[in-house]
Amino acid sequence: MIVVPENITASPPTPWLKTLVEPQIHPSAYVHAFSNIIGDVRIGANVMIAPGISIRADEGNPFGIGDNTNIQDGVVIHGLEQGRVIGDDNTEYSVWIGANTSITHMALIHGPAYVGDNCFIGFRSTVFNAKVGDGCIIMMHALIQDVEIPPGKYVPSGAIITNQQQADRLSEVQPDDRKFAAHIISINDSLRSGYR
Amino acid sequence: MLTKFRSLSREVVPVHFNGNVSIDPSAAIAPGVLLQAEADSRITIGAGVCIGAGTIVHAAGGNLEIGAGVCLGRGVLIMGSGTIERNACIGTGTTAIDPQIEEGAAIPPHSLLGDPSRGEVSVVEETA
Amino acid sequence: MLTKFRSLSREVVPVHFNGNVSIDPSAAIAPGVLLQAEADSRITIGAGVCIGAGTIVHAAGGNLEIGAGVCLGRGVLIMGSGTIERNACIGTGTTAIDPQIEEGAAIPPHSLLGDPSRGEVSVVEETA
Repeated sequence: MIVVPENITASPPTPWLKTLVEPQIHPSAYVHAFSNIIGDVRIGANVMIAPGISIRADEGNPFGIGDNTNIQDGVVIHGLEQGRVIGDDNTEYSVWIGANTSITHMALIHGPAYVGDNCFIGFRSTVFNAKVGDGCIIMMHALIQDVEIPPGKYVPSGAIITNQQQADRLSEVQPDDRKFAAHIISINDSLRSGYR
Repeated sequence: MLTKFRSLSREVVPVHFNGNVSIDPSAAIAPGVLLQAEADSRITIGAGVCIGAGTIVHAAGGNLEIGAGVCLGRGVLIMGSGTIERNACIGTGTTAIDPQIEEGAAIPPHSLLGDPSRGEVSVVEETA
Repeated sequence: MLTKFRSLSREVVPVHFNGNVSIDPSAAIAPGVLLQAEADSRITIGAGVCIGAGTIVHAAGGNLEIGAGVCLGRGVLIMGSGTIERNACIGTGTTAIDPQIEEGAAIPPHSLLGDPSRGEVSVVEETA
């Protein structure tokens, strides 16, 4: 018998969700005991879910989180009941997060939302009703809403990107931008090994 | 009668911490606070410090010192290494990376300090 | 082992209050704080409020409302009736009489607000 920790639960029955779907978490993924994962959440290999996180697929669902992605302390992932994105497996998701991506401290990913592979979502930034292409770096306190960010774009801190023209004008990621992102990610990697 | 003051001892609140973290016994720490120090780092919380609900203090690359009487508002994020000198008041929802905050400073809510990004930085206004 | 995080259960520092005072359970209140409401008055402390050591809140002649997410620094004095709207940050050593403080305001340390004296009003500067 597999003992399921009490912080990983099926979503409660609601008018729009009659069946109880439990999270599917790859055995190599790490989920901290102070984080809550509710409902149809599909978590890939080597994913790190730090403490103080709420991933709640009780309205919009399902959520997909790709291999080697890390989700840092204080992140919230939730979705509206309406609206879906197409994940890389050609299936509909409320929230899709690709592989090798970092969702950093206190970020909010609110479905419908798509975040590609190798992305960096900075401290306290929000992605809502939007698509962020592969390899994008979103810095701190930014808002990405109602737009599609092309792959490889850089969003400076404090930016509010809420129309497509702004999204299309963004600059490309530079090597120095990657350095900061890599620094934050490496901190988290050392944490990951520390937890194990 | 000398006093009508009552003392209400409220519930026991757990503090979640990881690594080398020292907390003065007189510090008041709200529910849901996370204090986390990497292997190379230390967090020191001084006397009478007040830390609001949901705040995250994450020391990396050096020590983080929170001086006596500092007030960290609700949902603050302190990341990296540095010092917040005594009696500083850090408004709700602020992010400070590698903080160097002076004694008694009052930092407005939702500030972003020590931001490493290039390009124009505009302050995110909160809508009520 | 799944986690190295430790949870340290700490007694919440007792809060000293007198009169009609309501405190949200998520508020963090440092040691030595006094909350006092006269018979005609009430104090309301909202969610996630942070109150620094030695601060005094004294409601008289009406209600004093401290909104959600407000941060009162160390040694602040709030006196009379009024409202401190949510997320405001009140610097250390400030005195506010009958406060009307806007949402998200950051009040510098050692300010004097609502001063009823005639003559020149000067901000009290602290010598370091």
